[in-house]
Amino acid sequence: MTVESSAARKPRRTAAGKAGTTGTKAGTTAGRTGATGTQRTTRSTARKSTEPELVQLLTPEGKRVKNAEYDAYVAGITPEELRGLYRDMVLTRRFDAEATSLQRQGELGLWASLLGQEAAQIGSGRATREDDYVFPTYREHGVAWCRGVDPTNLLGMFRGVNNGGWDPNSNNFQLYTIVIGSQTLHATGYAMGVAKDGADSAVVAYFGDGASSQGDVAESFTFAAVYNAPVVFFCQNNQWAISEPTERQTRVPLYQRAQGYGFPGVRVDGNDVLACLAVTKRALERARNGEGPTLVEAFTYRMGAHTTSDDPTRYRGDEERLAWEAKDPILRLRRYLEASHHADEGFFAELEAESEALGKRVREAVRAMPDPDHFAIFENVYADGHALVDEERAQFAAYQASFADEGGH
Amino acid sequence: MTVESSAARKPRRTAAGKAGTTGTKAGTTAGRTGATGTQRTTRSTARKSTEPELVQLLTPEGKRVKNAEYDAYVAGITPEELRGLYRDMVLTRRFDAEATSLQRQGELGLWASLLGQEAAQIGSGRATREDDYVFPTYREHGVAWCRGVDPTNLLGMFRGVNNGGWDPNSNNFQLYTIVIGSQTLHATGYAMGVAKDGADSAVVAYFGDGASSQGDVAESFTFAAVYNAPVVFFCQNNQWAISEPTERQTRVPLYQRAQGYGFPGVRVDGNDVLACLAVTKRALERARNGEGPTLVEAFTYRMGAHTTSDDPTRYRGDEERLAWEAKDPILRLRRYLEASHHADEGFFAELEAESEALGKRVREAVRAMPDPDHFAIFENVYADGHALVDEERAQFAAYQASFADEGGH
Amino acid sequence: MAEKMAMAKAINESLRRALDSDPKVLIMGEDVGKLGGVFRVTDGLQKDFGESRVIDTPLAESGIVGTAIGLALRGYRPVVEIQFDGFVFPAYDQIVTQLAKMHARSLGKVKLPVVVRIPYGGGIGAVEHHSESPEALFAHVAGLKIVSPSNASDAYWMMQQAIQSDDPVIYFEPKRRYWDKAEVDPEAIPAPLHKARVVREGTDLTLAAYGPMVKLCQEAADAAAEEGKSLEVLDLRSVSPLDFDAVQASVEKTRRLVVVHEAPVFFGSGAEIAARITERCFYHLEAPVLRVGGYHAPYPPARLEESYLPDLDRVLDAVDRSLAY
Amino acid sequence: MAEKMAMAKAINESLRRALDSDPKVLIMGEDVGKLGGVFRVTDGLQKDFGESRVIDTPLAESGIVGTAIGLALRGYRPVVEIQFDGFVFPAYDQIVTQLAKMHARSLGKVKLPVVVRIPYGGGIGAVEHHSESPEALFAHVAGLKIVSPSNASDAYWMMQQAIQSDDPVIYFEPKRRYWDKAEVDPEAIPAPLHKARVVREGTDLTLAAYGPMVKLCQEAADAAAEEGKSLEVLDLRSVSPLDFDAVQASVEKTRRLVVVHEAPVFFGSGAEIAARITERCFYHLEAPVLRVGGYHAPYPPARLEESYLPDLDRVLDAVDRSLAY
Ligand SMILES: Cc1ncc(C[n+]2csc(CCOP(=O)(O)OP(=O)(O)O)c2C)c(N)n1
Ligand SMILES: Cc1ncc(C[n+]2csc(CCOP(=O)(O)OP(=O)(O)O)c2C)c(N)n1
Ligand SMILES: [Mg+2]
Ligand SMILES: [Mg+2]
Repeated sequence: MTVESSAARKPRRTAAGKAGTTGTKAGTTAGRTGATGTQRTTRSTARKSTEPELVQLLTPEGKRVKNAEYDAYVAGITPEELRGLYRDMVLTRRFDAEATSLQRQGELGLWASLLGQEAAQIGSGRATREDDYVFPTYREHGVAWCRGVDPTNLLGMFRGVNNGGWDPNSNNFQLYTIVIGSQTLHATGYAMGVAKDGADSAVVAYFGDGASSQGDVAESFTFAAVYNAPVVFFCQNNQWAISEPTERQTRVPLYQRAQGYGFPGVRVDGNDVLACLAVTKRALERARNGEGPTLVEAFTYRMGAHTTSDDPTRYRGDEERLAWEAKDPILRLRRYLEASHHADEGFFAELEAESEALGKRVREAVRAMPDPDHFAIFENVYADGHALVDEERAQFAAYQASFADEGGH
Repeated sequence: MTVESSAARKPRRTAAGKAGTTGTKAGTTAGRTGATGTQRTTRSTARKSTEPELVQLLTPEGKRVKNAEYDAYVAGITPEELRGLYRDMVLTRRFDAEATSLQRQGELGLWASLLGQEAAQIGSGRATREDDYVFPTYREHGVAWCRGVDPTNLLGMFRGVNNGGWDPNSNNFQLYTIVIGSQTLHATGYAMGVAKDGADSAVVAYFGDGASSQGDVAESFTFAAVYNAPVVFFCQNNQWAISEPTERQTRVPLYQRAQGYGFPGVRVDGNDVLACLAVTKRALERARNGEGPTLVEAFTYRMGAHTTSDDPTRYRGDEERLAWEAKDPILRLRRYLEASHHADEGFFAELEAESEALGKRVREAVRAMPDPDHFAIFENVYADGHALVDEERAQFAAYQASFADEGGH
Repeated sequence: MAEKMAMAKAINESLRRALDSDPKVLIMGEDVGKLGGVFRVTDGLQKDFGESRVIDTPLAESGIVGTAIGLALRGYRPVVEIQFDGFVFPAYDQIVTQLAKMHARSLGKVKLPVVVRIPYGGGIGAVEHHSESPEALFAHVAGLKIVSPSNASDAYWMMQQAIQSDDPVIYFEPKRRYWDKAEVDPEAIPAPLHKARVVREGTDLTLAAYGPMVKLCQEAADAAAEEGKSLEVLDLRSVSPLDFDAVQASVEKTRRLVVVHEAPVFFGSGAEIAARITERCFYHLEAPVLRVGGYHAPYPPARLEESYLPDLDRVLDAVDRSLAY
Repeated sequence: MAEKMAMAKAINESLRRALDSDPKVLIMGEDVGKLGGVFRVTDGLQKDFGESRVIDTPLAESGIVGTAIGLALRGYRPVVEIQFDGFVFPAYDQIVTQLAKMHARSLGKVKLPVVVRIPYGGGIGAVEHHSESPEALFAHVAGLKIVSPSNASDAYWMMQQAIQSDDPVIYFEPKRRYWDKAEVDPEAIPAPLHKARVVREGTDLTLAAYGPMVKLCQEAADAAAEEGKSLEVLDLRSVSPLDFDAVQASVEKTRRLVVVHEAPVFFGSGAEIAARITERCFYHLEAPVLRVGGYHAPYPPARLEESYLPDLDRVLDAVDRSLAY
């Protein structure tokens, strides 16, 4: 049985406080091996019995459920803020869909869709403060949105006009990082710097379930723990690393990884924006209070292909997706908003119009995106210059000029 | 308070079965974070309350204590076998001392002493079966001894005549590996192969407390867990990585690292040869039974310098060493042997003579070790040859010959 | 017998043959199983040989190469895939300090017949880290053999030979040529793995290349022929060892050499070839060995790669410059 | 003002000055704190600047460089120590894909003033992985600057400049010269970081080297002088960028060039220098550029290193061969 199918079976939490959370106290880890090997559970049965429950505040049906530990973190949330979260998710999904279709139209070379992960990204992204710093992978379009990065900036690298099209320091949102796991160390180092500065900012490092296997991620856990760095490791377990299910990366739930490094791990329903908000806020609060790192595993689902180059029909069936569609992050908040009368038809209609406008703006911006000047190859290789780059730039210029002279070769 | 000083305070286990052992069942990890950050224990108090106890069968005073979980693994041990373990430790220490003094005499370029770690190495080494395979670091002289590697072979690389002087397949004892952590992946791959072959052999990967921070070690945990490989990760936590105490590598006991990867971890008194034997046997049994990896943390102490190049007075005091000397692995077994009348004066006297003979043999062997032929540089770079190596060898030969011709340059 | 097939398919067939004929051969990597790899090079292999022979690994390149070393120690012959050139670096330590050196370290007792497959090079309009040519970073390291086929037939046979080799082989697959077709005859007698091949004879100048640039050099030779220049084109096939004898023989005839590769020129293969051939052919060369390759800059975004990569004009420009001496 | 001191001490003094004058400067690495590093290069710094400025790290090189990048993003200027040359490879991915490329990736928005100190080279009778010269593996990568001082004064000043540089600098310390003394004047006006220096003028042949081999070349020039040969010795000081103008100027005068480094010749620095200088000085060279360096083999055990490393005889042999053309 796979992690995701089992989770699909029981989407609701029962005992609020302790579900899916591990602490750092060794004294309380009573799990132990029996005296003889044969007593031990086999892998698959262990799997079944260890399936953890999720921190959840909103059921897939949009019902608000109580949680003793986390309610406090969303207690003061206003209807307007709830509508804001909904708007964030809808616009992010719209933006994402537009990018996917722009790829199909040949305007982008590639797109990595976040479809299905809106709640994990908006919930965590909205939990951050302006002075916090975020280290994304290549799929955090929703977090970028929360950080105020203009979404059209995200498209440059997918169109192939740059390798990262924004100033990370404008919004404290680092460039997308493609080499899996690398950014978790940057985040940890940055957080070490925050602590050195005596600031009470915090850092969020995003990574995927696949990334959890990279040595760099493990090393970032070690550094963060040893230096007690104010960093939240936010793992979106979307069940897949391209074609590999999470069980190719771990045989126990990922949030438990943290415990072995001496900091808490928690699994949250990644399709529940409220729960993601609350859990991330709590983790950030710990960081700010000097209590060190937390690992958050947002249990969610990559509804689309890995990227537009991927063909998921080769490795997974439709049933899985259908099961997850029933837990759609946007739908559940809409149900809640409607049931609680926090949003009316006008709101939804207006948002629809705003979505369309965003789509149009993105479309136009992409099409208007100029190809970079060819001399850009030689720019920014070094901050202080480099003789060889200068020489090659000059040769390139002379070479280019030779065509002009000859009127073509 | 440091890990080692706290452990020094309570060398005995109380509740046998569960001490210092973590299982893989998530359901039983009740440790959790409180609802608010301020509730959480601070690092140092967490430290105190989480100090795990060790699996111990022999106290420092040489008293045999019962252990419900592990007694079975040493139940059938005969007095002769006990004397054998003692002999192994004494001879290993003697060999080690000889090597240290050979380094001082300039016969070796360097030596990495195992002083203090004899029990961890002999206990675990003697737990292995002939068909098991061992992947050492650079300090496993005692394990090499158990595997039947002639100790003089270990000296080649420290003398500088080779980079590894034995055939790993003769004794299923891989070459010493200097790059920290690398060998844990080799061990895991080898174990994957054992499983593929359907053999019931097992593999032991040795590494240090410092090594636990390397990404490679974490990746080996992931691979071993995911493929359920028959490998025992044997970490000798000797409290120091050169000048860095273990708290520079982790803020919780190292054996707990395993739990986050989904396999059991256990901390054993690394100065108790019986406990090391039992715990390793149990872990090997699990591996053979298809129950996958185990992490064993042998809590011990590097009594000497990191290597002969190191000066530990720069970073640690004498008190620490004195406290650990009271827990000496050889002394405690001797006390037990004497108290239980398993060994008489004759045995100890004979062993003393054997030790001296070993020292002499090692001394002579090292002094007789010839420098390698200079053409060895070009040997074994490739198994199937390489044109450039051939060319450079020929040039080297011609160059050498030119001196002969000219009678010197 | 011979069949026309794309290079990706030829490698697939070669892997299939190896899996079939030697039970010790394993395929390992990210997404190599059900998906058949992102380029489908391992397509269908897991289905036919099972999960124990064709292994989807955790996402950890050091782990992939490190465990492959362990499997080789156990007697297996792993063929590991690195998904893209830019992702080999997490495995670099295992490759350089372990895979390359264990044979020597063991005084020849241990053999590590591991093949590391790396789809490499640009020209496919990809995002960062998906278009690099890091072969020089491996060639400098003793203990490794480095090859790169330029066509489907070589891809097939060189893979057979790489798997049979008792040395670790880094097998660079020119991804932009994956879909180029050529005749593959599974019953042919292959050329030795580390020998260069003259793919076009000529008298005025030698173009030396490997992998993706061979085709470009052939096109350049065609274009030059129209201008009456006779270029010899050498497919080096192997970067370590490098068949200097073949280059020397050609240069002694043509007296001029241009080396072409995608990798940056600075400290690239062309430097080694230029240095050594200049030493060997000092009195034959009528012009300095010229190099055409990437600039000393990170591989640029897709919309700039045309300017970064060697193309017909840049090769011909170098040819003209050489002939002008 | 000027004081005679060993190179290790000069680097220590330079680090101390940097810590003193810029609160953003940090020292990081394994054992750099209380122990002062295995070579005592950071001796006393933690005592004087505290654990928050001089940081003992976990034993994980990728983590060291990766967190240094993060600290640089936060405005710090980390100087990280890799304990020995052979242990830089676990950090290679972070260096090559992140440290080297982030400035370009961010279109210049992000600067990473990180210095990676690597004690390198052989001649100290050490065990495996403690005597390697991997500079070529970094020089091929755009975005990095590579320097290596040959004497205490340069070591002092080049460290100052490396720390002040807004680019990542790999600072290779020739460990066998750590104990060689020279005058260091902390009030001097230093030469530019990336310019070569003529350390001995000559007319018959140019010897070019950097780091540990400069002293050897000076000795060779002395020996050659006794035989009536006038050798010019160039201390390159920087491997990337490489001061080709200086080499060219020298070669245009002497018409002969021998490059000496400890690293293997194959794909080493000498290849790049030979290729480029041959192109620049084609009509000046009376002999091919010759290279003296390590063989294509793993660095050998200590008792063989004398045969592996360039020595006086091998340099003079190359000089003779060059002059014989
Ligand atoms: C070091 C490295 N290896 C391989 C890849 C190729 N790759 C890109 S995304 C991906 C899967 C990542 O899975 P996960 O971490 O779960 O993130 P997700 O894509 O699901 O968001 C792989 C293997 C890479 N980018 N970097
Ligand atoms: C990758 C790597 N980095 C650094 C070193 C240098 N070094 C050798 S031993 C050592 C400390 C190892 O500590 P630990 O793992 O605890 O083993 P111990 O020496 O205590 O047995 C270090 C840093 C190395 N050998 N490899
Ligand atoms: Mg994923
Ligand atoms: Mg240790």
